Parts: sequence; C-alpha cells; structure tokens
Amino acid sequence: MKAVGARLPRYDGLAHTTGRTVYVDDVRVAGTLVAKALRSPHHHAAITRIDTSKAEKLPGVRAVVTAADVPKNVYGHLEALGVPADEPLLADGEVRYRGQPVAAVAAEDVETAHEAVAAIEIEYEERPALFDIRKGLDPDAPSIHQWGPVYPHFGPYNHRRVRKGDVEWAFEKADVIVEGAYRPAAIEHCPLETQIALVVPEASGRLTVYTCTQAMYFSLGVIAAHLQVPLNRVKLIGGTVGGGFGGKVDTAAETITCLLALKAHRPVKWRWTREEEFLASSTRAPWHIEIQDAVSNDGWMLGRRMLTLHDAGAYARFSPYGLTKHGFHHTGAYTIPNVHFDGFVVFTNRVPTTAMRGFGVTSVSMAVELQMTRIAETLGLSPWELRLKNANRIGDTTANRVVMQDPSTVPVTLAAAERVGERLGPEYTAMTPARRSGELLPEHLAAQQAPEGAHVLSNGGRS
Amino acid sequence: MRASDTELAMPASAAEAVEAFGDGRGVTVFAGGTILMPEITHGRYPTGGRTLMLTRAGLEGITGDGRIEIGAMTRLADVAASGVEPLASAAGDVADPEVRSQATLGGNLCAPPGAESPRGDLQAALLAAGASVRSAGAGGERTDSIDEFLGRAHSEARLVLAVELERPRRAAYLSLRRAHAHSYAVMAVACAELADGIRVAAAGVGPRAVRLAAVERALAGGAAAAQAAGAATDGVTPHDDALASAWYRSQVLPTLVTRALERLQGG
Amino acid sequence: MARHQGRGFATIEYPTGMNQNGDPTQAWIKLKPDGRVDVFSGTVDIGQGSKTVHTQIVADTLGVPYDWVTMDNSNTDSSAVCTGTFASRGTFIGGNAVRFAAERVRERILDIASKELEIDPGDLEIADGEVVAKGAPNRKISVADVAGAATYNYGELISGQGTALKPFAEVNDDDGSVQAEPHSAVSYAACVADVEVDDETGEVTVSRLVQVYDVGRAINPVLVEGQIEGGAMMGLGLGLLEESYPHYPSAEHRGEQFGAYLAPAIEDLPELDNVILENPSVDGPFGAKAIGEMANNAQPPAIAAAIHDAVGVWVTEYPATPERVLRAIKARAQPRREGKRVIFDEEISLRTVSANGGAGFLEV
Amino acid sequence: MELTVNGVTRAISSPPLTSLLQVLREELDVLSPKAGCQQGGCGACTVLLDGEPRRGCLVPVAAAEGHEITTVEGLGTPGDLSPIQAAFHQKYAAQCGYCTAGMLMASHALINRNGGREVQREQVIEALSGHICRCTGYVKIVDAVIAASRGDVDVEKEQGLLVAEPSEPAVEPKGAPA
Repeated sequence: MKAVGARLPRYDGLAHTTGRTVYVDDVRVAGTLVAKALRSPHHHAAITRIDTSKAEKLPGVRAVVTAADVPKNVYGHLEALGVPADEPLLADGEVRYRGQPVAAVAAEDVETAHEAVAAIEIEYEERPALFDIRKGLDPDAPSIHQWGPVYPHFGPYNHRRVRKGDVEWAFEKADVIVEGAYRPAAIEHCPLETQIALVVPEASGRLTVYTCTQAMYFSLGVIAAHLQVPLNRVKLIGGTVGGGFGGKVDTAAETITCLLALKAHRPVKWRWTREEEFLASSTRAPWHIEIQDAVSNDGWMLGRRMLTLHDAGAYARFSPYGLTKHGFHHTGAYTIPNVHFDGFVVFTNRVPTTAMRGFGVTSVSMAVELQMTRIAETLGLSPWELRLKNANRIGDTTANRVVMQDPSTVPVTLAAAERVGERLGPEYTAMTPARRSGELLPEHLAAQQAPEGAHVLSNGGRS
Repeated sequence: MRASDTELAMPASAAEAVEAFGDGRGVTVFAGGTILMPEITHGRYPTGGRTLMLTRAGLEGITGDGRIEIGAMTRLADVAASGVEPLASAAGDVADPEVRSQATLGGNLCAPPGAESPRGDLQAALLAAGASVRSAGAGGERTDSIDEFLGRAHSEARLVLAVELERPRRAAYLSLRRAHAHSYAVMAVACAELADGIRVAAAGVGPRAVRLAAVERALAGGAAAAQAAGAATDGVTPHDDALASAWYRSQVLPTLVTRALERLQGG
Repeated sequence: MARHQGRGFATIEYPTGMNQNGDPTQAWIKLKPDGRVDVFSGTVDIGQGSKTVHTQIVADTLGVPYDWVTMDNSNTDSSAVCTGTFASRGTFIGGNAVRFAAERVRERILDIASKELEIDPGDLEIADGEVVAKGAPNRKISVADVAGAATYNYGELISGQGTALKPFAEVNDDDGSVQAEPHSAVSYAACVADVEVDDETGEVTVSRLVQVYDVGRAINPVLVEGQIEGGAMMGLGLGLLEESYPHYPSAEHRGEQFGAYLAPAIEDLPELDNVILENPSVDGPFGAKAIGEMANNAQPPAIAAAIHDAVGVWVTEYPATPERVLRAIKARAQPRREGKRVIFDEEISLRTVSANGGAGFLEV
Repeated sequence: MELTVNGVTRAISSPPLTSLLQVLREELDVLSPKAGCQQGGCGACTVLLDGEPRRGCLVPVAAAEGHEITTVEGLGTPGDLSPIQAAFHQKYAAQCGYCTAGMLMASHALINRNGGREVQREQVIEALSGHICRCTGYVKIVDAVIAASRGDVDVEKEQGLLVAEPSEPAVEPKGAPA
C-alpha cells in the first residue's frame, strides 16, 4: 500500500491556492438574471393579501413566483423515511418564521430585483409566536403548527422512546441521584460560501442546476418532487462546496431558482446575502435536556432517565431523524444498563433547524459529559476513573440493543490521561476494551451483556 | 433611490469639500466607506442625491506636538501609530489591520449607533482626552467640544474637518471585547489626566459614549481607583444588544473602570 | 484582577453513516486505454477532502499510482447515487463504494492480464501499475497494456461498480430497540481543555486542547488533522462563543452581521495537541472509521468542566458566554438535596419554566 | 474610469460607488476574491491595493482608480506558484478553499512588509485577525505563513503532486480488539 496512510496533497489544493476552484458563484452563463426573495418580517402571521402585479410590470423584471407557481408546494425533506410533509417551499397563507420566503423575483440586475421585491404588495395579520420549547405544551401556548405543538409521528407516540432494563430498580438501588439540565444554543453553520444556486433552462426543457448542496442526489429528489418531474429532467452540477457543516443538506436556494428560470426562460442565479444567511438559513437546533442519573457511591452508573426537547423551529425538516439519533446515543461513551429516554420535537416560530456537524449527538455530548463530571464531583471520585469504570466495552449493548464490537472509550481516555500526565490507579491504566469480567462485571451489568458473537440483541437488558 | 443614480463629488481640497457640502442637505458623506459600502451593496443607499467622497480632499494628517490636530480623513491605522493616547490605543483596538487602513477618524466619530452592537469605538477616548471637533456646515465653520458635538450629533448635518486635542499627561484605554476583529467591543473605558484633572469616559454603555462624571468627581475628591469606580454606573443606562445585556454591562463597567484607572495610575 | 486556571475533560462517541442506515453511495469506475482510472461518485467535497481520500482508496485497491486516478463527482448525470456528505459517511460509506467498484475493476484487469500472460488470475497481483505473477516478478504486464488490450483486442470497457449500503434498521417505537445495527461504525474521542477564567468579567480563555481521536485508519493523516483542528475551533465556538440568538429566547436578536455572530477567529486559537489512534473498524475501507462530525463534540463539555474546575460554578447553558459565567459566579448556586437526590439547575428546568410544571413532557 | 488589475489596465463601466469586489468579479471576471459577506466581516474578498491588503467589498471602485490592484491571479499560477501559495498547498492550509484567496493576499502582504525576516506567530494572528476560516481551525494557515516567510517551502515540488510518504500513527494503537 502506498497511497493509504500517506500524507498526500489535497486533490484540489493547487486549484484552491491559485484561486481557480470553480464554485457556483464563479460559473458564468450569458444572460443570467438576478434573484431576490420577499421574506416574512414577522415570526408568525397570516398573509391576508398578496399582489405581485406591480412588481411584474417593472421594467427589467422577468419573473415573479409565489406559492401558486409551485407544482407541489408542500414537501418533506424526509418523506422517504416516513416523516410527512409540512413545509411549503413558498409561504402560502401563513408565515411561521421571520425570514420565511413568500415570493421571489428574477430581474436583469440586482437593483431592479430589490425594487421588485419592494413593489410586491403584501399584508399580514400578526399572530402570537412561541420561542421557548419548554412552554410548548403550556395551556396558553399559541397554536403554531398544523400538527400541534410537537411532532406527532413516532409510530403511535408523540415522542421518541428508548427503554432498556429496569430503571425503577436502578433508582431504588442508587445511593445518589444526580439531576441536571443542559441547554445547547442555536448555532450558525456560517460557511464562507452562502447558499447559492444557478439554474440554466436548456433548450430541451431540462434544467441544469449549479448547486452548493452537500447532497446531490438528495437535492435532485427534492427539486424533482417540488417540480413534479422525473429525475432525468434535472441535472445537478456541483460536488465542490465552499463549506457546508450540514446547512447545505437543506435544499435551500435551488428549487425556487428553478421556478424563476422556468418562468423567465432565462438562466437565474440566487446568491443569498450574508444577512439572509444569518436571518433565514437554518441553524443547529437549540435543545433542552434534563438528566437524572442513578449512581452508586463507588461510581457505577446504574440507570438514567433523560428527557429531551428538540427545537425544530417552524417545520419538521430533519428534526425527527436528529432526535432519534440523539435518543440512540443518549448514554454517550458509557454502558448504562437501565434507561428511560423520552424525546420530543417541539415546534417554535424560529427558522427550521437542521443538520449540523454532529447532528443529534453533539447535544448528547454537551449534556452527558458535563453531567458525568458533576457526578464525579458529587461522589468525590476521579472524573477519569468514573468514565473508565463505566466505559463501553466489547460485548456491552447500547440503549437500543446494539452489541459493541470495537468501542474505544478506554483507549482514548487513557491516551488523553497519559498526554496530560494524569495519574490513574493501576487497575485503570491496565484497562482495555475487552469484554467485561471479574470486578468490571458486577451483577447489574451482567444482564445487558451480549453473548459472544452476537451483533444485535432483539431483547436485551434486565427485563 | 439607487446608488447608481447618485451624483458623486470628489473634492480635491478641504475648501472644495466645504463648498460641496454646503448645509449638508441631501448629502451623504463618504469617508472610509467601511460602514457605507455594505449599505450600498445591499441596496440601502442612505440619503440624498449627492455623495461627497472625501478621499482626495486632503483632510488627512496628524500635526502639532502639544496641541495636536488630526484631520478627519486620517486613517485609524495612522491614529493607532501616532502615539497620541488614549486615542492611539482605541484606534488600534478597532476591527483588524485591513479595516483600520480604510476607516477614518471622522467616519468613526460620525457613525450612527449600530442596530446590533455599539459603534464609534473612538468616542470614549476623544471624550477622555477632552478633544474638540472642527466642522463645517450651515452657519459656517466652528469648533465644538467633543461633549457638545456628540450631544448634537445626528440632529444637524456637519462635515467634520478635524479633531483637536492637548496631549494628555497620562492616559489609558481598556476595552472588553471578545477576541474577534469583526466584532465591536462590548465596552471600552478611556481615561486621561489633563491639566484640570482626570477625565473618564465609557463606550458601549449607551447609544454613544459618555463621560463618567461621578467617577471623575470621586477621583477629584481623592478617591482611590476601585473606590471611584464604584460610581461608574451613576447616570449610565446600559442597554441590551447582541453582544451583552444591560445587566452584564452594569456589572462589569466598574471593573473595567478600576482596571483602566489602575493602568493610568500605575503606568 | 483575578484569573483562575482550570482543566476539564470529556470522552465521546459518534456513529458513522445515517442513523438507521438505508443511505446508499454508489460509484463506478472505468479505465482509459492507457490504464488511467476514471472514478465517478456523487460524494460532495465540502472541504473535508473526500476527493483526495477516495482517490487514495481507489489507487491502493487497484494497485496503481495515485496520480493515475481521476475523481469526478461533478454531476448527477455521470455519477450514481450518493445520499450526500453528512453523518460522517464520506470516508466510510463513500470510501467503501469506490473500494467495491475498484475491486470489480481489479478482477477485470486480472482476468484480461491472465489471458495475456496465460497465468491463472489467482496467481497474479497488481502493484505500482503492473500486473505481476506472484513469485515470478519478471512475468508481468502493465495495467496500461491490459487496458489497451481490453479496448482494442477484446472489445471490453474495463469498468466496475460498487454500492455501499446497509439496510434500513427498523425501530421499535415502544422501546427504541432495533433489529439491525443503526450505523456503520463508531468512533471515539477524548478532549482535555485548559482554561483561564476572569472572575470579575466572566471571560474564559481556552489556552490548550489535548485531543485524542480513534479514527480506525487515517487514510490521509493530514486531512484527519485538518478535521480535528477545524472541529476543535468549532467546538470552542459551541462551548464559549456562538449563539444564533444571543439573548435567546428573545428572537429579535438573531443578528445579521458578522459583528454580532462570533464565529471562532484566529485570535481564539489555543495550543492544540492532537493524537490519532488507529484501532481499525471491522468493515470500513482499510479499517477507517469516521472523523468529521464528532470533531466538535468533545470540547464544549470539556471547557464547561474546566470552568467549574477554575471557579467552582456549573454553566450548563451553552455557550458559556462571559455573561453566563459571571451570573453563575454571582449566584453561586448550590444543588438542592432531597433525600438521596442532588438537584442542580432547577431554575432553568421544565418544572420551573413551563406553566404547568412540565405536564405532557414529563412522565409520559 | 480605468482600473489596473494584476498589471493590466482596463476601462470600467460600473458606477463609481460599486464595490471593487463587484467590479473584479462581475465586470472583469477576476474570480478569486469571494463575496463571503460583503459586510467587511470575513476577509474572503481581500485584495492588494499598491501592495497593502484591503477588503474588496469596502472599497468603492472610484477610490481604487489609480492604484495597482493585485489578486491571487497575479500572485502565481499552478505552474509558477508564489512561495505563499506553495506553502498553503504544502501545509494543507486550505480545506473548502473559499477563504483562501483573502488569506493568501493578507499573508503575502505581511511577509513583504516584514522585509524578508521570519514572521512571528503573533504577527500572523494580527494580520489575519479579520479573516474567518470555518474549516481549518487556522492551525495549518499559521504554519503555512510562517513557513513561507522562512522560505521553508519547496516551490518546485509543489508544482506537481507530492510523492507519497508513509505516515506513522502519533501514538501506537493500543487495546485494539482482536
């Protein structure tokens, strides 16, 4: 082997360092129009009137589109995974977050596009808005989503459940119960390249879409679904992106630009300004996480109850997926035999939240790891040894019954301790991820352990 | 209106600039452009049909020794290199070297309050230094104290020509900022010992910088730094914005004042 | 002025590939008549370097020099399905797709070489662009000649396709259990943060981050470092700086300027000490696991723990802005003890903040 | 108006208050400067005016007339890299590449200003303090600028692909499952 493991130069390094990498904004097509959007100034409002006729008549304006122009306006990014559609491409009768696109224009130049947006006549009737997920089920909470305050489609439940073992036993047995609440904030992806699309209508009727998407086939599917065309009517050109971090998994600019190009019969480019990016691009979700851990005085994690509220913003987008992933990983890098997890996707009048680096699990790490440090502090134990003692090991099972085959909690923790000169007891420094036995396999962990060779337990745990 | 429709004037001297400015009605003054250019790019051309670009008006330069005059178009990079404290430290604290190479003293002085964060990073230093502002406009040229000028700012149109100040005996400047060149400082405190005593001013505690008169009185009465700083929030009404809350500003202002005064006194 | 040092740490895990799987990446590869290799895959390079990594995987799977391989991920006509660049799936799943395709191509090369050399394909191997008989190094044919022979003598386009796909893992909605692994591999990391806290202003400075990552196999170690370093700064942002709504939940304050959004800047850069472990995964390409997404997960809790170590307060609302740290220092909140329960953070809890004590969320 | 970009003087028809960035990209097809924010906040559009770094989005083209403007296109080409470009390539200082042009121009100016001496880490941090990179964590950018200032970069080698060098794990694997 020569290439694998080698410090080979970047495939695109020379292009990057000579300014020759071609991003969407660098593609030049003659006759390209400029797109701009009319966005909601309100967090929550009914649209009582919209009239685009003055904008359409402005010299230099080539297309104006609203919800009425979209073949299938309401589509869900995760319909294939069973998440029903709830989000309109262009707002129709109602806006649910500030910055939500209501209409878009394509014009010969940017100043005309700005004028056209300003010439669209629109009237709103403001409605009460909700921003605190903890208040989503308050009796007086405003009604902001057609599904109600929380996403209701986790099978028969309105929340994602993870249950394993006997959590009542664990809390009964515990010497100490440590409770904490953790609140990661909304975060911008903030790539240097803002959302952008350039759409060229071909003579054949196909659309060529220059895209900054992180997910070419995913975006192809989303565009084709909104336009109600087969996949061969749209060609995406991309693969080179000026930073994504999850925000460009959303198909943000492409589809509306397609509608404008189809209506104008001209190439159209829509590059979001940085202000639009900060105002209306999706964010990492804010979360509210409450943990109760049942622990023994000698540092065994006996059981965990965890409640998570995930702020979806105004529409579901990927939130049910992210929350499920969060629930699957809610024990972190540790084996906890008895767990009871409930997670809710709560709607607010914020911009829809979406995937971002570590989606669903970053929030687990932020909550669970600080909780682990707290537990160690409360029990008067070393935070290193608490983690090593409860570390994932080969043959342990996760909260959702997956058998661990190559866990590395122990090697990474020991390597970090060694690097900073942390002195640990010999029983810890000698640890490996090998299967539990002896003192590392107390009675309460025996039931969760999988037989040798098993990959998934259909029914693991104490019960 | 469209920026492309504006009538652009580029006066070649101070006199031409004053004439072109007239009474300032319908005129947008373009100094360094660090605030104005993004507005133009985003289709928000501010006011009026005429833009007065001062780039070639010869309004830059730092002259004098005891009594110092700094031209309105002097770049912050040059102010920062001037050694005239506390102005130099304040100028060096603005944004990053590229912005400082373009932003001007006059532009900074006339910057309207930002929607999301404070602006006018130099105001506290100018207040502390007891500067005066020479400007033109309706009624002709005149010189105001910085306190008067800021008090009337945005209620009348003035073309700033220069700032004048006596070099303070001692001065100190301290800002509280996140380590981000692109972010405005949360708060800044400047203090200077002049012939008639110590002046202390703070930026970031209101829409524009203010003198901390109660602190100055306490110092005049012989109070030690920390004791005088206890009065820092007297008459100050901090605000919430994207950088910090009013609560935070109230809590930390005395600390910042103490540290600035200790720096002033400790050398 | 009172500055306090503190240290905290965290250990984390992160799965590879889409949660519950069902996310294919397909790739196909063809040879030009001189043996040069064209790879078509729809995996988007968002800067992490997937083009480089996939090229390395294909080069070694085929046994040809790296610079023989051309990667085309540019459009949906020539590339087959790739679900996308997310869920840390680029190296593991995208890499497996190009690996599987390259294995097919390798079989075709050996088959045709076998005809040319009149040696059983099982007795041939490919290295440095040459097909060589095992144990008889002078009996060989270049891959270029094999490709030429395929094109002009045998009438064959040497090509191969591969798909990396794990079947969708159904979830039991009653208890969250799954019937198949809901991911492809799990990566692990630990992070130690050293901080300095100013107890009068609440300002926190991260002076050093020590980070250990188990990536299975570092296909390109410098690109792995790049993910670790970039992730460290993003994690620092999550822990200390960034917030879309600085006065959350007051939504009027989602800023629209860089001046109000504190993406980590070069001035925030602490000393970084990175360690890469290579405990190979069972089925990743050359043993690789994931690195991209997990890289910003460990720093925030390590920093928050370090703040506690420095000044004795818990800041559990991220980011730990100067304001939050100062409020915690002023409040010096102690947990409420009730029997064996030690209850922190009551003031921000659902029971306190919601109008009905959390009814509907709690105890369902 | 006329504008001199990378040694070539061309007539400009954009209105005088158009940003230099806009003129470079949309009128002259000089594409290396990027419109990262157009607020002066990110540094992706930094170009050189008479050798000094300026934000292209903050300079009106009227104020750029009469000055020599240099962009990455004027620094070097894939077959003829400047030292700072070679260093960025060799040190992997670019990931997505969108901030790279601005970083290169500011770094190039810093090294020139420093008159052939090795630049110090603090100088790099000061010079690049207004430049946002969301990918790299800046580590390799700092390394690249210092290396370029020292002449510690093999420009010849960077014209093509590097020869593979085997890597060593930083720490021996331990506890690997059988």
